[in-house]
Amino acid sequence: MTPVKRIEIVVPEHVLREVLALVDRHDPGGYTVMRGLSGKGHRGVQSGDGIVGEFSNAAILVASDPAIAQALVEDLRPLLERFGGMCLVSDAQWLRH
Amino acid sequence: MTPVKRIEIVVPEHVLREVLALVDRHDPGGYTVMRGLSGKGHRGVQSGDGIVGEFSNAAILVASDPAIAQALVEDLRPLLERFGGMCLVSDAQWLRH
Amino acid sequence: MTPVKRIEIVVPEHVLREVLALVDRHDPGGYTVMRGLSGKGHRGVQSGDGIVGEFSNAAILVASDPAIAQALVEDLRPLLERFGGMCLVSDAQWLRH
Amino acid sequence: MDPKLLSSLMDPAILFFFFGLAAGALRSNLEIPPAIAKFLSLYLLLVIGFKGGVSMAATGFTSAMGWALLGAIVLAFVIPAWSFGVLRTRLSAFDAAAIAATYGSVSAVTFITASGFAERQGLLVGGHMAVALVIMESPAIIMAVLLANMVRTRQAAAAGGRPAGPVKLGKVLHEAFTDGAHLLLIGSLLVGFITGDSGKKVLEPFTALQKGILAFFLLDMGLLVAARARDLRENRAFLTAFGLAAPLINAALAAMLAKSFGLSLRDAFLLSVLAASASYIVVPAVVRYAIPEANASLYFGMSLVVTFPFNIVVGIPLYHGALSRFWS
Amino acid sequence: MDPKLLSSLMDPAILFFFFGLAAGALRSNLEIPPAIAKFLSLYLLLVIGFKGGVSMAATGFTSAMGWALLGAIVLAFVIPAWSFGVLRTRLSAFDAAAIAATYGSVSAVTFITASGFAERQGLLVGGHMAVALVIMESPAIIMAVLLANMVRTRQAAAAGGRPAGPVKLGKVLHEAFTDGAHLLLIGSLLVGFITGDSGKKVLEPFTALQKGILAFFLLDMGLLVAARARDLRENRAFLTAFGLAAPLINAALAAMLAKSFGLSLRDAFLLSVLAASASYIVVPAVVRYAIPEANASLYFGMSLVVTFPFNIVVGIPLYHGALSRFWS
Amino acid sequence: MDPKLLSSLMDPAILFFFFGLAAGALRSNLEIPPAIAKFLSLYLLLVIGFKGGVSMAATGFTSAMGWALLGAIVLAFVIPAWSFGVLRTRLSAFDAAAIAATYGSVSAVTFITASGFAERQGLLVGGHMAVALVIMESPAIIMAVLLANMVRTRQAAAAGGRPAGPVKLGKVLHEAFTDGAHLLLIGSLLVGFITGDSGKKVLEPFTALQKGILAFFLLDMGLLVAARARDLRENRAFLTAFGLAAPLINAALAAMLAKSFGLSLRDAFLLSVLAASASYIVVPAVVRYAIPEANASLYFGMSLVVTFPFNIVVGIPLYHGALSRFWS
Ligand SMILES: Nc1ncnc2c1ncn2[C@@H]1O[C@H](COP(=O)(O)O)[C@@H](O)[C@H]1O
Ligand SMILES: Nc1ncnc2c1ncn2[C@@H]1O[C@H](COP(=O)(O)O)[C@@H](O)[C@H]1O
Ligand SMILES: Nc1ncnc2c1ncn2[C@@H]1O[C@H](COP(=O)(O)O)[C@@H](O)[C@H]1O
Ligand code: NA
Ligand code: NA
Ligand code: NA
Repeated sequence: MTPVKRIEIVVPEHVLREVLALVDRHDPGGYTVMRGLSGKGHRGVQSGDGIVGEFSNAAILVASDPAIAQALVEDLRPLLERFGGMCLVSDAQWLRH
Repeated sequence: MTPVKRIEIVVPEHVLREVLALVDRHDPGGYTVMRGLSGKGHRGVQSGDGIVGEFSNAAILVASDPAIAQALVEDLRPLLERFGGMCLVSDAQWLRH
Repeated sequence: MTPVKRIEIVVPEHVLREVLALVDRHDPGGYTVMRGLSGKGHRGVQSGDGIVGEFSNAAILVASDPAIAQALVEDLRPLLERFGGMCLVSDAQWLRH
Repeated sequence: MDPKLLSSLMDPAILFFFFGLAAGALRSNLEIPPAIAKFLSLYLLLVIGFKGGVSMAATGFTSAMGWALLGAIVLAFVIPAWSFGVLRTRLSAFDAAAIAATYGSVSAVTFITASGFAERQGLLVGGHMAVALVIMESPAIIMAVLLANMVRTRQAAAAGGRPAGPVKLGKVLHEAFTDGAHLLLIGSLLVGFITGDSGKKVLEPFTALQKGILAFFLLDMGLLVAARARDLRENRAFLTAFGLAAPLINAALAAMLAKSFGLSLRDAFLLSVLAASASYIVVPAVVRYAIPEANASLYFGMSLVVTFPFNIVVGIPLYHGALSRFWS
Repeated sequence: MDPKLLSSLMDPAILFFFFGLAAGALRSNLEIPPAIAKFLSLYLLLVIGFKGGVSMAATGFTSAMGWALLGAIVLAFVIPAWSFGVLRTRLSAFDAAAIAATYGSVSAVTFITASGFAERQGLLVGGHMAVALVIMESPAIIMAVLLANMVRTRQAAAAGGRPAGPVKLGKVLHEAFTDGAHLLLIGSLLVGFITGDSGKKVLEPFTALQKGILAFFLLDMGLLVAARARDLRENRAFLTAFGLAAPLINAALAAMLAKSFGLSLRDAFLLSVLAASASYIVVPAVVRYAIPEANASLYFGMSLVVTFPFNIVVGIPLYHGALSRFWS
Repeated sequence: MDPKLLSSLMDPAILFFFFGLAAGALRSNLEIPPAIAKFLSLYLLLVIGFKGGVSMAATGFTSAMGWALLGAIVLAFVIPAWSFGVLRTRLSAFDAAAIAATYGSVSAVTFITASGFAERQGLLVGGHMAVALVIMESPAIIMAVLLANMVRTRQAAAAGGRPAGPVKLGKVLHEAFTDGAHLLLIGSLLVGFITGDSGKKVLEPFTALQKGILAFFLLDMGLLVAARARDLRENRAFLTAFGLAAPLINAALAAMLAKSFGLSLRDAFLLSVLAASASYIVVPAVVRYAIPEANASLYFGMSLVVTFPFNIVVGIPLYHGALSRFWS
């Protein structure tokens, strides 16, 4: 078991493509994406029921080396500031690498 | 990065409205919801395949101030006792506030 | 609040049945499943858009006693090696038991 | 084999139900996405309500209808009452109340299947039977919740404390009447009634899909029944016996009532099917909330795994055959 | 009641919209799964585009069409311009730009509903109006983004810094033109145009579902409107006034233009409906990305909660009634 | 341009496929929700199986059919065998086995498209060709898994250890035969066969949607092909060459067999299309489980990105044109 950082990002679904491109640039080894989420934050309610999915969120889970995590998260900040969303970082153990 | 509590609640989907109302009352700043989950617990299997969604779960993720987390979680207990579900609390870092 | 291990498994959706059978054998008290996820890892992109769901992932969340977690995770390793996927373990507090 | 039963089994929708059962039993990975299953069920509710409304508009309200609806109301109270009495002997009060609600209420898909069967037998289904369907959906739920609240208060009194938050009746009534499936049926009935024949023509190509959608839906039901059959474990013999006897008894009750009220064969037949059917959509949706103490795999399972297939495959032709004798 | 309004209200699709509103207001758990709602909306876009293309192929291009399309282009620039001016007096520049884009663009479902209404009034809808629908979708978006960028630069200059990353116009044009809903409309128009009558026959049973699908979709719209009505809080009076006045003003503008361009009644009617309608699919999809500073509950909410129902229920028969006087 | 090719390209479904390709290439956010895509594909499988069963019931079993099915069986073994031999020269044994399975098996959507084309050319498609479709689905999978197990054992022996858990054949056979898509095809065939003409009438309005649903589905396929085209990187020239040559070779093999077995033009045509087509649903669904060592972007990608579009656009009219010469 290797110690890793567990990064959990929630953003409006329409910026998902952009966030994944950013994540990819840091090459953390992988990511997992959940779409069609609803939620509430500073920008109000995202009901997840938009007719063409306008107002839903997506969550991106990234397990990565702490050093990479640090850089990735710093890089993410402007996107979150512009489009909203949140990012949590915590510690975890990775089963195989 | 600010330290926060990461609260993860899993409940039968039909009590989601009630749980979100409860969460809202504590005003933790936001929440994220995943619907259509399946699972297993003390009340047996929730297959997520109900014809009108009868037996699926929803997960609610809340990142909040530790003090708020404490109160929220205590308040949640009776709902979990009545309708089933679970609640996990852990530590995390929040990227911007 | 009881300390537990929070196990988070991501695997190709078509091995979900097998993984749940394995989890069940260790009897951790329950699990929660999210389906239809996309992701990227050593085996490339899982786009989640397969015509019959060929290439999507599923995530399984298990909160369990640390001892059980240890055994469960060891048992899981061969499945992950054969079919790909990842497994994260972290600490959490369980609201009621 | 009885030709009526055979003709019923030769229906594509019924065969797709068997196919779904088989695929589920073989543990195939065949699966209808949940969003689709919900859509198919919303479609069926919309169409059954709409068609019922249209044909109500065409015929207006007659006294024969009044008798049929009165029969429906009587059954909606009698069935949960006797069921609770019987079930209470072996199960907890909460489980007994929940199951009684299930059997006291009705299954829209069983009703649709029976309507199709009736049409193939040359019986035109009157729109008021869709009204009967709506009427029979909720009384049993209300009764069950009242029973459960009573039990809760008594248990709390016995334990010397105050009841652990009895479910508020207002809240439950709200859940029962605004449940999506129930409301959609009522709404579509109204739309059909208001727009009548002109509305019917407008939606014709859409409503004509009903048989195909039903076939698809029953395929999914077959898969579901096979999957749930594995969950029904405790009290198996008793529950299976109840799940098979209740439809027969309730159909017989309905037939007797129908005879004494002077209903036509087709109304008597559909009333019997409604009485015999058990709810697996509306009731579980409300009861899981209103009686969370009850075990869902029991009330949902019996209704879905035992009674639904029995009615679809054996019950419908059987009730029709039996009634035909008494009505000719 | 006005017989035209009444006939409009008697349409099953409109009645299902009311039913959705009612179910939403009652806080029913009735819900169309999001995947289904998207599918229904894709279906409607595909069919409206396809039918438009087919009828374009049948008639070819005439000078009357040219005038109608010219009218569409003019309106697509005039409407966002005056709207921005008015909105700016009360709202932030970003909100004003976003709402102006919404009203400058169009609603495909309003268009479909109006086409159905026109047909019931004996007016055959020409395929070129589907082209007008496409044409009117994007200019307002582009204008709004240019405005927003201007504001950003000015704000940055005022703050003495460099603009906080103005949204690149190229990127926004890409988003606007490749937005799924917009592209599907264009693509289906082309397919319809290319395959013409033979394609029409091939897809007939599929496109015939349009009215039923529309009814289902409007049911969902009703639920959505009811849910969103709760979010519209700030500036309520002003925004509601704008959301009701704008369609009237824009329809009048369109009618005057149509008269002076010598358009036929049916073209004038549909042009007015397009002008009066506000976008709640394409524009929000682009603006949320291009003007993230704007409050989505305002631009999406006004268009969906105020203007859409107004047009569907009152506007369509009203515009038709008014125009009929001037065109006869 | 060849008029046959042109007529094929003028089909709305094919044009929607091109449109999907274009939208995908433009990186539009157009997207069919996965649940809908699955539903459309289930619908198509159900209808193709059902129609095949109905027409089998109408004609009964003839010796001509026997020859066509024999041809299908022979091809189902010959194609994966030669393919594996060729692919092994450049790829790992696991990849070669997986791709061989893909090309040895068949694509139901290609079959449906070809049936539509045949009908437009005045050739009625016999129901037994749907049986051929079913027959050709699995043998290649079984062969591939046996090959992969052989390789695993040999590798383990070479490494001096015991094989790292060879996949159990029984488990794989179960996966292959109970795969949802495969089973649905078989089940629908049976339902069609049992209910025959009466069943056909009942489901008519539903099955009539086939062309429209196919158009929608091909739109999604276009989007998918465009998205996946980006993933195919390694060995590009070789794989593309194989993906284009294999259908031509397999169609020619099928034609020769068909000629020597004395099949009719329409059976020969459809047998060629089946041989030329490669699986991207059933085979990947089983192989990802049975040969996890193989690279899915190769076997899925080639079949979807190269061979599927080739057959749909060029292959079908080409095979028909060529065969027509030899059969007249
Ligand atoms: N405190 C929070 N806890 C959990 N999720 C949050 C929180 N704040 C924001 N989110 C998620 O992030 C999305 C965008 O947040 P915002 O930009 O603040 O509106 C919300 O719709 C939620 O899904
Ligand atoms: N130990 C656990 N780990 C993860 N999820 C759980 C666990 N226990 C319960 N759950 C989730 O909570 C739901 C309700 O639990 P219960 O009320 O215990 O049946 C289950 O269906 C699971 O989705
Ligand atoms: N570092 C990572 N962080 C998050 N998810 C991952 C990571 N690596 C792999 N995954 C998930 O596990 C799936 C299978 O991984 P792999 O077998 O490495 O291709 C991927 O499609 C992702 O969903
Ligand atoms: Na009943
Ligand atoms: Na407008
Ligand atoms: Na083949």
